[in-house]
Amino acid sequence: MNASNFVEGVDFSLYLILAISVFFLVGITAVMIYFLFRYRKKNNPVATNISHNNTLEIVWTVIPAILVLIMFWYGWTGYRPMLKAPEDAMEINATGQMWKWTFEYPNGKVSDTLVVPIDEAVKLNLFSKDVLHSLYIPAFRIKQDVVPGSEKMMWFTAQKKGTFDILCAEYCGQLHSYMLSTVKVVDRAEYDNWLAAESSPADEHPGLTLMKRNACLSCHTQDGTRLVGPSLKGLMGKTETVIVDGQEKEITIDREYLLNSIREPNAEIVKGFQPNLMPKLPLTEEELNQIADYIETIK
Amino acid sequence: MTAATTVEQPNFFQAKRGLFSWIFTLDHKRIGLLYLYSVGSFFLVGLTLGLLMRLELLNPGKDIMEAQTYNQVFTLHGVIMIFLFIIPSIPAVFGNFFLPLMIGTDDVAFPRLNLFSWWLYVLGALFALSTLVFGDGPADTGWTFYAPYSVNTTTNVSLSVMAALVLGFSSILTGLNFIVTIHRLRTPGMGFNQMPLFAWSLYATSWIQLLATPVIGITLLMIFAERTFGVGLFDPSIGGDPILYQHMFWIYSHPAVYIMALPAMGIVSELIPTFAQRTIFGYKAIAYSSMAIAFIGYFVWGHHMFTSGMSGPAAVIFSILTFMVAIPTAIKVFNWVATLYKGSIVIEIPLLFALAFIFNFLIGGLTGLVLGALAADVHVHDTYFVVGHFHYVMFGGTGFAFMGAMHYWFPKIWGKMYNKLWAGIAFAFVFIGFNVLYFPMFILGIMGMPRRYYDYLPEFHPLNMISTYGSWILAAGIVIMIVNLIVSKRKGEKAAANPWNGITLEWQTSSPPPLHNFDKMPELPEGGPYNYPNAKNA
Amino acid sequence: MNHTFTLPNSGHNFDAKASKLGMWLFLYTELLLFGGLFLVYMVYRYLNQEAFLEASYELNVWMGGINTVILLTSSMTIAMSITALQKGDKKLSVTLQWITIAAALAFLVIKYFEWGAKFEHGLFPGMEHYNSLPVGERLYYYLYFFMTGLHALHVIVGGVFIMVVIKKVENGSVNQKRYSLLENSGLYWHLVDLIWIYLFPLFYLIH
Amino acid sequence: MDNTNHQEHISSYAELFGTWAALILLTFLTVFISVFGGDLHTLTVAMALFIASVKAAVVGFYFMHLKYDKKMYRLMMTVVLSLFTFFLFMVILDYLTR
Ligand code: HEA
Ligand code: HEA
Ligand code: HEC
Ligand code: CUA
Ligand SMILES: [Cu+2]
Repeated sequence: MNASNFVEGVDFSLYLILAISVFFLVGITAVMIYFLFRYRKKNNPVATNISHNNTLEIVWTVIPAILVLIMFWYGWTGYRPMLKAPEDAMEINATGQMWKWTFEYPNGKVSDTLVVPIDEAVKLNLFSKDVLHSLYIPAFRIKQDVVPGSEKMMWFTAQKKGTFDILCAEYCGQLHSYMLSTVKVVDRAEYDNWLAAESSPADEHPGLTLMKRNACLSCHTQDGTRLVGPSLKGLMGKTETVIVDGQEKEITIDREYLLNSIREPNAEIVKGFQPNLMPKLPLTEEELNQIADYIETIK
Repeated sequence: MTAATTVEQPNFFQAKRGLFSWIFTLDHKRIGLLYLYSVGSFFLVGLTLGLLMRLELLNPGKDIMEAQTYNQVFTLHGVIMIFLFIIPSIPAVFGNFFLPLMIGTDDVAFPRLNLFSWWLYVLGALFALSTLVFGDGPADTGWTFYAPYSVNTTTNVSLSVMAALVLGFSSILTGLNFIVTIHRLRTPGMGFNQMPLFAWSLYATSWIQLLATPVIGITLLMIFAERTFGVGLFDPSIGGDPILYQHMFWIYSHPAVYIMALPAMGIVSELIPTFAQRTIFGYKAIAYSSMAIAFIGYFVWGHHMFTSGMSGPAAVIFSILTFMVAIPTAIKVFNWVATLYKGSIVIEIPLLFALAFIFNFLIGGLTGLVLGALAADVHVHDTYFVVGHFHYVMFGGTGFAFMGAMHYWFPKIWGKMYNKLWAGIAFAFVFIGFNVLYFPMFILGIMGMPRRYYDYLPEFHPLNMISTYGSWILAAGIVIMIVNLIVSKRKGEKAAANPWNGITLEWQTSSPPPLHNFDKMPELPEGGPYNYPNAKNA
Repeated sequence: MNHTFTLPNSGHNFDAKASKLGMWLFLYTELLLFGGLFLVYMVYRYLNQEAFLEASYELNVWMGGINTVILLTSSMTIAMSITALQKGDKKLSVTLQWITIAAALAFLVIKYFEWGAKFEHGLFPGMEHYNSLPVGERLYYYLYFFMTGLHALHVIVGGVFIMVVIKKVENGSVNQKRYSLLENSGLYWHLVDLIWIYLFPLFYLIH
Repeated sequence: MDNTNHQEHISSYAELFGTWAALILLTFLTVFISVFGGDLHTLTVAMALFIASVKAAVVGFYFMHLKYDKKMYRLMMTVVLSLFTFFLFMVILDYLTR
């Protein structure tokens, strides 16, 4: 069984064209090499001027023309079904933002990985929070750019159980190659269980949940390693240099500073890091405080 | 100087001396060489960056540079290769040097404008280089500068797009100059259908340069404005549409790939009849197919956007038209091969490059067909399959034609012959290294490895290793070739005026040519531009 | 140098037909340069029809109309100055060229007042009022400033070009027998006019 | 080559003036239609563009001499304009059918 309903159409057009290509490549190369030796100066001291041959010209115009029309046709028939999702497809919102995918299910459940039931049409509504991304599932042979400011969609029916890679295929900045996730194909019962399960375990700090949901952790680590953003380890009470309106300033990190740097990321830039990178997120005061509470606990 | 040379005209090297006699020269041959040196230097820089990228990709994870550096390196690599190397390469170097010679005149129509184009090229190059030293360094957007990332990033995108803009104008002016030259300055008796095929290919190319380049000019200006004013036309927050940027970008950049390919095809159309010592097969088919490629090439840009959410009808039209471009290209290939038939073939290095061009370009072109098919493109778009495709057509095609032309016209330009043994060794290394380097990329692409990836999943490791090894073989070949050419230029044997028994007009003058190209009226061959008198007539 | 032989088809000869062809080719690139902007305009107008209509009320049809008349007139005077030179009337030719330049200035002055008014209303991209407008209207104003700005730049270039030609006509290097440069400046000037012919209805006459 | 301009056709002052008059007339017409033409919606856009194109053709043929120049110039202009029209057509097609 193929991994998705599109594998057949895509692979057929791909391998059909490759086969025709190999035929022409081998054929032409062989003829070329044969002529090269057969008509070497040694074997054929006097050349013949043959200026043209209209029959041949027509033959090698018409045959490729027919072949490319065939190629076009299978390309199109493999592609056409991708354009429109079936009416009854279940819908999931997929959001791309710098270096993280987020999937939101109709019941409100939010997840970093995509979990879908087997043999059911799934439609992903695609949104971007910042720049272009492209959601690519090689095993399913599908790819769709995610464009800020407009809603795109893609759909598929998974036909094989298992876990497959999700990659970002449109260049989106520094950590483009780390914008990975997975899609897990399970049967309906398992899917229902998973969907019903509480999204954040009770023992997880609500601040951490919020941070996961807002992709903070794709730029900030909790263990001191540096990504594009400074690590959040031991932030409270640390002294560091920030740049405000082009001026360097020594500060000691306190709660007020923490809240401000999430509210207005560009107001004070930590020295050595890029401005304009960290998104300004629509968080409520309560959520902000929960996040700050959690950051204070990262020692 | 011996007594014999005093009756001869001084050649164009001897006519004047000193730095200023070069950088302010109005002589098309010197301007061609100025381009050769500047384009060649950037080619080396671009190649070195390519080599560094391959080193980084040798193993997963970090090898020699950070992710951000890698992004800047592939952008710079792309920008240099496209705007500073391949677009000016054949037209500006060999077109400038040989177009007037081949149509039997002493210069291009507007010599001053020609010099100005070169200066614009230098200015553009300086802009591109200055991104290295200012602010956050070179752009990290990819050579496509897609909005909105190119508007948000803090790296030097503004300078880079200005560089591309200035280089674009340089390219426009070269094209303009060539069109007028071809219309007005052909030697008496040479109609369009007696022109060498290289001139035809330049004519087709020039029209693309002229009509497509302004579109990218204005597009990049919009990006520049958007970065400068902080708001702009592609910004989704004011209702702008990033997809529109892509349309505008590719309206230029697809035709641009034929700016790269057509002159290379022109070179091949010269090399094959010369070394087969017989007339080209299907002169008119080859000449007019250049125009057809140039024309249809304007209408296919959408094939770069099949996954951007383009509408079904638009995708269908773009896909069909994309396939249509393949037909005139196929016609050319078949006519080249037919030209070998019943020739009297002398196997020399330039011919090997021409045949390698056909082989590589076939692979590149045929994989282009895969990309043009809608369903297949959805899977391999923005993967290493595309990277493989365009290196095969650009490096394997145009790059090889460039190197072939370099060897073919080497004796004409410098009056010396290159060392044939070393040239052969270099060719072998380059050809093998090239294929080892790029062939694995097709497989990687089909497996699903996206391009512009600093790091990759473990299953892609073995093929990436092979690819990197290939880049070392290729590098060795390039180094041997460059050393051989430089040494031969200094110490090579003196070459005859017409070492290949060529028939086009540039072979009728001395090597190197005199300042005014011809000391007597050049004579057109009887019965067609490639009608070799020694060959039987069929 | 003992150089005796010259080709009849030399690139260093004066060739009136070559310079005219060259000028036309240049005009094509200019057309496509603006063409790119017209393309953007088309798409955004299609996506924001109401907003473009709304925003266009801010423009003054009369000012635009007067400017159209001015440009058309200047196009006529530059064309007439070629006729004058062809007939050998150097003085008339120069006078007509000065009139063209005067028209260019008048056009720019009116443009200046128009732009000035928009500035005062805070409609320039990035200004506070601009930022508070609905999205489509912002696109409209952005395009308005971009396109008329680029056009105004061409008016200036064209004016300078004609000024150079005046000098050359006066010192005789452009004359009844060799007037390519004047002809080319005329072609350029007509192009400036051509573009305005489209800008005017697209920005001022939306209804 | 061609060391002087020998032009076969010199436009007369009267012809140029007549051209100007026609252009001015068309300008008034287009303003009139848009300001007083009432609610014609897309029709006004089409009218305005049609009139603009007529004006452009008049400028091209008479002021820019296309009418009297070699056929080549008209041919080139046609190619350039059709190319540009195709650009517009394909882009708007993508948006119209999305
Ligand atoms: C020299 C440059 C050059 C040339 C000549 C071509 C030639 C072609 N290209 Fe390529 N292309 C690029 C440079 C070039 N390309 C670049 C740089 C990119 C990537 C840009 C980026 O994203 O960064 C790209 C990307 C690209 C894409 C987008 C891929 C993607 O991003 O998803 C597509 C899709 O259709 C494509 C198609 C083609 C086709 C059909 C041809 C055709 O013209 C090829 C025609 C040739 C042949 C077909 C071979 C000869 C024919 C025969 C021997 C006869 C037998 C043939 C038949 C049966 C028909 N190219
Ligand atoms: C003509 C065009 C051209 C050429 C010739 C090349 C040549 C090479 N390119 Fe190319 N490449 C592009 C055009 C080109 N490239 C473009 C347009 C892109 C897209 C960029 C983007 O995505 O925006 C790209 C992207 C690209 C990628 C994909 C990056 C990514 O998506 O992550 C890779 C990866 O391997 C690569 C590798 C190489 C290599 C190894 C070479 C090799 O050929 C290099 C081999 C090296 C040598 C032959 C060096 C020998 C010389 C020396 C050692 C010099 C000695 C020094 C002195 C004498 C001073 N290139
Ligand atoms: C796209 C990358 C990115 C994302 C996503 C991101 N940040 Fe940041 N963040 C940065 C960068 C870069 C900096 C340093 C520059 C600056 O100060 O703005 C930073 C700085 C900070 C600081 C100040 C750290 C210090 O050392 O002073 C805090 C606190 C912070 N971010 C919290 C968050 C929170 C909470 C979230 C999620 C809601 C988040 N970030 C999401 C990139 C990001
Ligand atoms: Cu997201 Cu690449
Ligand atoms: Cu293309």
